[in-house]
Amino acid sequence: MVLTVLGSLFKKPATIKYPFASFSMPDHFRGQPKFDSSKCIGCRLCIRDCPSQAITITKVGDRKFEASIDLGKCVYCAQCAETCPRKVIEISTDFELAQTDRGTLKITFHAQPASGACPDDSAEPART
Amino acid sequence: MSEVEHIVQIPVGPQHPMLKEPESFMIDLRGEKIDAVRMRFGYNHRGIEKGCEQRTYTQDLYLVERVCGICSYSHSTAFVQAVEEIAGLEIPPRARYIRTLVAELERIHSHLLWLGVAGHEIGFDTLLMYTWRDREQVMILLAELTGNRVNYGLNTLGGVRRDITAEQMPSILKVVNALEERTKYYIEVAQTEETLRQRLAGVGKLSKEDAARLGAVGPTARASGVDRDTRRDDPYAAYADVSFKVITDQHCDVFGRTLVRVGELMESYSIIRQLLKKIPEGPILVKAPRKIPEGEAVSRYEAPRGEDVHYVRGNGTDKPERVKVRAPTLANTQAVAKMLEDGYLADLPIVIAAIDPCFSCTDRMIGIKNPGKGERRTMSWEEVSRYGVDFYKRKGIDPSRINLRGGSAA
Amino acid sequence: MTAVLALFQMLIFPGFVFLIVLGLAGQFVDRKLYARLQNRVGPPWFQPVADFFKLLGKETVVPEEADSRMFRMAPVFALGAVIASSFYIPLWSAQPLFSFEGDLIVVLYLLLIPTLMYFLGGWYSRSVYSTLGAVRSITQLFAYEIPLLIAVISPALLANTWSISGMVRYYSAHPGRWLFNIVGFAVAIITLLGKLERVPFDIPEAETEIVAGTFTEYSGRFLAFFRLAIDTEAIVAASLVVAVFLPFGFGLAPWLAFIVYLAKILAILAVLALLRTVFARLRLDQMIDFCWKVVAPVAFLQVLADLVLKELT
Amino acid sequence: MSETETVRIELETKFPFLAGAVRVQRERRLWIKAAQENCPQVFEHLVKGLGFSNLCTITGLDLGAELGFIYHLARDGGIMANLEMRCPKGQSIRTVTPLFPGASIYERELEDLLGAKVDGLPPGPRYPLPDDWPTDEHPLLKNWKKKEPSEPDAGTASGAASAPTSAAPKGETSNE
Repeated sequence: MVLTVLGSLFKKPATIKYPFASFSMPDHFRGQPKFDSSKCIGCRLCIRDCPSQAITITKVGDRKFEASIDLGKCVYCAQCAETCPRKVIEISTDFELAQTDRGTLKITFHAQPASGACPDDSAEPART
Repeated sequence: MSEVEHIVQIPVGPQHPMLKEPESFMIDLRGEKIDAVRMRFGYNHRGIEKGCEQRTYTQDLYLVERVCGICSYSHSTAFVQAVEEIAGLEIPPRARYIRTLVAELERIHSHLLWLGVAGHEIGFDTLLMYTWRDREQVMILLAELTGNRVNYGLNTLGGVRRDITAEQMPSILKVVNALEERTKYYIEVAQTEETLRQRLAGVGKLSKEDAARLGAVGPTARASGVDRDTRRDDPYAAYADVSFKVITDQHCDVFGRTLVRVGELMESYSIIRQLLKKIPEGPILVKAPRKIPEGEAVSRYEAPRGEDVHYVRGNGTDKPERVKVRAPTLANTQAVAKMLEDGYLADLPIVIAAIDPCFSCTDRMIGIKNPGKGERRTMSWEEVSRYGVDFYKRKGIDPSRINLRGGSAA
Repeated sequence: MTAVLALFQMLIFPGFVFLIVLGLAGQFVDRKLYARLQNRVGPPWFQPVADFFKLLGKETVVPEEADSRMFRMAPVFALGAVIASSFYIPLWSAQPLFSFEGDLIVVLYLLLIPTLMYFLGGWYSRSVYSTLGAVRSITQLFAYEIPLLIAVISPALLANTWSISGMVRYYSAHPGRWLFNIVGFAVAIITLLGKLERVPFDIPEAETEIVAGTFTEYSGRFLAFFRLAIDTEAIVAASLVVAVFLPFGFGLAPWLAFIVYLAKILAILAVLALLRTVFARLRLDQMIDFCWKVVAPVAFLQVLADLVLKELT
Repeated sequence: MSETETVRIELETKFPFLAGAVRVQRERRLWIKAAQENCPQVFEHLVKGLGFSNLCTITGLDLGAELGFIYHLARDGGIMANLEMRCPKGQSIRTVTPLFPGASIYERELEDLLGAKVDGLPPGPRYPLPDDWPTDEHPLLKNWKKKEPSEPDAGTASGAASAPTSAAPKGETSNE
């Protein structure tokens, strides 16, 4: 034991200075869900299957839907992404989602104007 | 001297550095010796069984998984097995293999975690740091395979949600090989380190008869010589296809429990190698109906901590009629009182830790919050919060801007 | 003028302020080394200072049940006793601030006061954890104090003086003779672990059993001073061990002697950190058994050896 | 013949009243239905005569006018016998703690969550509900409704946390 312990003096530490050193999750990590309103057909299957009632879908116009996902409630199970028949919801690997305000955890993905032709939500989702 | 018995009563829990989860042990001490222990459980009740009745089977999968953080896969698999039995679903062989693989990976991470916690409880933090460092490999592997470090969300009715790709297999083997080396080292440490042995050997004795009588399960029972392992006795998933030894030990103490756990680690590595060699090609999922027919089933599962029993009763709708969860720790708590008899206060942490308690598994039922029952005054959550805010305001900091409640934001 | 100089020496250098700086630095060395031995990154260099000031800024709670006066006085007395004992220990020059024939005993007794203060502070906190921690620390005291006393006295027997500076002069005059006391040195290091309440002898503050033992009820600046007392005690006790068992390098030029002194202290701290890395916490009964059945007899052997040597030389 | 079948036949020959009441669901799973008055002797025979020496748990069911109790017994070799019995609400059942001292916690759970009455249970603290929980509230009963929480934001956590009273950092604990 003594030798191993002394040996680790010369090893690189296993820990990192986390918020200062960057850390990322593996590719298949289930992080924050992202919603692409241009594809949504409003079937609301995701709402039915969500175990924590984190999703709300509201109709904002003809065949236009926007979703708001409460990250404080979300359990990151990715069931919504699986249930969705149009693959509207995608799971990203983002995991640093902490906020000091509960309200900002609720993210609304606004519908893009039809002419916008901006399929992915490159615009920063609004935090309501 | 007077006849007065000098008994000191010390509360260990509901909040105590020894416990990672809230439970209460009231200890009567005579000097350093334990005179009596009164246990009170239930601080972690969250209404999961009731919640299950109010949700669909799909939603329940994720709720049941959250019965416990460490053996999450055990609960989810035990539940899904029971539901599949009611629905008469035969899951594809590849899915069975993947379930077994993840179950064994979970056992590895859980046992390594335990080894570290045991080290910490006896003030041997170096062991904690080393085992948890090694455990990190398996956590990252699990995140890669399933999508998360705990609460894997891998199971679904009729199979698993993610396949294991051919590229992932070598990385699994790499982790298994690396961890096998480390485990051999820990076995050596457990057997040669003098202070470690002194603190573990002869502590928390539980005879074979007591273990059987009090219904101990898992490594706790096996370390007392009770040869009981659901993986072998009542094989589920792909356990019938692999060969492994059921590790038992005759020490009947914490030292024996340590040996059983590190022994099981070695068995897990061998099981994983066999699984990777034998894993069949094919689909990973069969279509499951949303509505599960009437019927009932019991599913047994050997979680890292012991046997996990789930009872599910379906009523023909998409919501279960009744879900009952018996977590291994609940069965083992009865043995703890026996183990603590005549022990030292100093041994209390390690004895309790030795059953690898998981109290959130144990108390899954109803969550209500105790209105802060101070003896002199009662403070509601609002009052406490207001008191805290005022306190910091007096110091010139205004935390009231921090919105803890949601709703309207700044 | 001499009074001013003495005051400066007592309060600034090499007294109060210097020892506190050294104590905090020692805490950093200990923590960093402990972390690196465990393959961790460890704290940055200013962490002990930051912790100290953070504690100073925190609310200080005195339990209603506690004896307020004793509760407040304990940490101050502990710190005071530690600093006072340092005045009699030759740090890098053979001549300490004060010395007289018999100061060795005084230093040993002064170093006992912090432990006594842990006991009193814990006892008067009136919480079960504190009381238990207090009783444990006093029980443990009886186990390690005697071997430590014997181990420290044996070089004094050989040197035929009861003053630490006298011992330093004796061993400087007879270089190499300190090697005879190497067994006593080992005993002193082991008992030091008990005195500083570190793993494997951190029984009085065993976190997983009795929360923080004596210090459970302490908070804010009282806790800060208690922690400071422990840190400086580590330095002073290490200085004592260095002066008694490693008495070389005192005759060098002051700056060189100072560096040698720092190196020796660092070495002792490193050994203490290493020991706490590789051991598990013992149980109280095991600790007492070990101290009386193994450490104390070895210490007696050292005394016998020194007596025999004294006859021979 | 499989071991499970053997147990079934043995039970049916020993207890004529069990004829047709023993069901083999699959290999190693037995379901036995017994009337309340017959239950203790069947239970004892299973434990002492047939070696089902491990009581996994006791499941309580709310079946409307009756409460159902399932004793999950296991023995070496992996066979699990599930002994089901029913008892009208309000009547009491007998404890199994003489045979399984560890079963007290399962029976206390039945008392707290389903309002079952268990005779002969050794005294001890209640489990799992808090000490100040009203003794006539049994959350697992089907007609039990959670009381409206006094805090506005707790209502969103439908069901799972079914918290009737509130205080403490609640809602936020969201265990759904």
